[in-house]
Amino acid sequence: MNAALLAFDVVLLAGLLGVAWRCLASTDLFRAVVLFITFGLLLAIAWVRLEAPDIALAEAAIGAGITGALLLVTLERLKHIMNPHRGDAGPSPPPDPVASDTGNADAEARDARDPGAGNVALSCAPTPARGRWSAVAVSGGLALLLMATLATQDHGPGLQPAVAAHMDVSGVDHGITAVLLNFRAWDTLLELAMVLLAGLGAWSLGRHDALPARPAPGPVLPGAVRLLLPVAIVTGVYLLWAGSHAPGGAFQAGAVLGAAGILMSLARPHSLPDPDPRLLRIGVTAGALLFLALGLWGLFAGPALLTWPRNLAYPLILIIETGATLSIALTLVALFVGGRSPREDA
Amino acid sequence: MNDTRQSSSNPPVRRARRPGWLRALLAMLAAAALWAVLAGGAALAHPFAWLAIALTGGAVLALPAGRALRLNPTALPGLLGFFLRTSVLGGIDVAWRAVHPRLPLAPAFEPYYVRLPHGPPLTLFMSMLSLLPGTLAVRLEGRRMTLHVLDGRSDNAATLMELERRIARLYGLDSDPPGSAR
Amino acid sequence: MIADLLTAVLVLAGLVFFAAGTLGLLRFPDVYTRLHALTKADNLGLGLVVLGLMPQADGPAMILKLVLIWVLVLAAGATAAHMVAQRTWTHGEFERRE
Amino acid sequence: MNLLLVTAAGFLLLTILFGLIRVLRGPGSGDRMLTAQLFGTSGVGILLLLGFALDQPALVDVALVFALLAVVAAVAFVRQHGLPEPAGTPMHENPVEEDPHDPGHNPTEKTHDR
Repeated sequence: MNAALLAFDVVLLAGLLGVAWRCLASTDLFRAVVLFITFGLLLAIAWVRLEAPDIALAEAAIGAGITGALLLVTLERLKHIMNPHRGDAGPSPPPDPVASDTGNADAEARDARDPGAGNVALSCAPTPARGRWSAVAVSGGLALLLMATLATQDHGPGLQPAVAAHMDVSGVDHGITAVLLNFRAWDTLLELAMVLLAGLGAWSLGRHDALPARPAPGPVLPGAVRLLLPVAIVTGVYLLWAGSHAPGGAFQAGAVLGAAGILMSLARPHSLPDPDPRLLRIGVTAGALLFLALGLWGLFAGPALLTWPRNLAYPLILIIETGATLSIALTLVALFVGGRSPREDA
Repeated sequence: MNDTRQSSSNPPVRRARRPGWLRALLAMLAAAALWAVLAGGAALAHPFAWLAIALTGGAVLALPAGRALRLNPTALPGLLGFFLRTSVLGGIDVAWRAVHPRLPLAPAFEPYYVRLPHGPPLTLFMSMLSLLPGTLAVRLEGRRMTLHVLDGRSDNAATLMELERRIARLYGLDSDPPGSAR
Repeated sequence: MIADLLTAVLVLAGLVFFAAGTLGLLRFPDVYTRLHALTKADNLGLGLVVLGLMPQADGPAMILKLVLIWVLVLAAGATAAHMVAQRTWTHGEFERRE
Repeated sequence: MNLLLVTAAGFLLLTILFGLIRVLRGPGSGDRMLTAQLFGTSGVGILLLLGFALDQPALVDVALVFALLAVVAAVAFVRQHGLPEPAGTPMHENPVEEDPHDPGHNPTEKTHDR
């Protein structure tokens, strides 16, 4: 059993390194995107093996649902932007220095087992081949340092006993949610603020242009959306609910709901009206503002900033998580659509 | 190539659209069932269950309305059995062709004229036929569907007509007398 | 015991179809034929794996969840196969290079 | 039993790694996209097998999320290419040959693959 798991881990690690390397070294952007989607899949499995199902859930939703769509549409936009310059023949794409297309899984796996392969690709992907050996030396040194660090680190239990000792005051039954929304609520507030900043950053860059595309004809896609959308909504809320006692929570739920929104905007069953900008702003900021307001209320009425009275902890955490889910989902869809809606400027 | 050119004998039946409240109600019932599967029946009392159910109802209203079709539940087991049987056959068929040293493929494009009306029946048909042995829906233009088949020499249309007949029975669109074998 | 045997047989049968799907992916000559491998062999493989795991599930809710996962994968596979086929039909096999 | 399930998961992982050959070789973007879709199915299988082998029911939720969102990338792929169809698209004439495309159709199309 343990030997089988070890073999699984080794294969997984080799796959991760190999995919990461080919993804970075690929000069064909579409291939790089597909490799990145594959990387996300393998990464989710790696998080499972690291016994972090919460992160695996988030990676599954973001890797499978959002990054793929985001990168593919970005690729299309890049082409659309570069289209006018199509006439002047630009320089041919830089040669792929690390390796030509091996096209051979054995070679792929062999290369990937080389401990520095990922670092090699990272440090010299599009540069001329003459930097290769110094890069190999540097990454080999880094790998040695990393291994030395790992070997000398003591494997203590970390903060797990401390969290377990205080679970009864947290208001929830899942350690990670307790840490995220009670013991270290400050971190989560800053993360929400970061999501908000990302959304605002995209909006500040300009208005979103209509994608130069139209939905695929035929009845299959609308039918699939009809099936998937309700299931995605229930699953998203289920993950939010599960967060209080099992893997799940606001980020995972927000990512699933955001992916559902992206699917909606991609399939576009009928022309969706732009939402009211005022409502959209409220929705995007709801998570961070609600969190901050309740935290401030804790400062004046409760023990301290961003702490909850013990008997109110559960409902307060639920309220904050609901707001955060809404904000994360809306921000992800807004990032996908890119730019503020035309009605904002009107 | 099979002769699948048939006149579309029964034109699509235009039916009234289902009122919004009924669609939302049905979707909410389905959402409640799904919630019970995911979270357990006891969790239906949690406010988040109501939130999920309400959101689903709202989302279904945002989707365009389909035509109201009466389901005929007695046809469901037959369709499911047929589907499972043929999809197992389809998997075995593809697996056999993939491992065969000489790759026995004769890929071809074939036209097929669909008789099912647009809406859920056609969607179901097009999704299911991609899972049947040797057929893949490529494109639909009006009634004319382009199929890709793995083996142009075999009688693909017969399976499709059988599937079409069963789906038509599921939605109560059957014009054939019951029991008539095609 | 019988449940374990059933699980072993069904999961192994599922693996055969996954392997055949990958083999088809590598050996079949064009996109359309490879799409057949995607929609049929792998979905059947996953169906058998799901079926094999059912005896190990601890309750009807888990069994229904497994069935739901399989149905979702079937729907995703059929939809994706149709859309890739349609896009290849209308726009050619290769990425436009600009 | 669990040994068998873990081995099965490892086998599925190996099929993914072999399938990567198709992503690297292409030749068409459709090939790459369908391979990614295939990986999603195998990934769901791996997660389910691991979930039962390691007795972590939460992994079934991860598999559910994967299954649910597997189609999004493919939809984005079609949307990406959902540009107005180029002239000369074979629409109504039905070539029975293996290659449905007019050879002269959009001659700038070249694979970027090397």
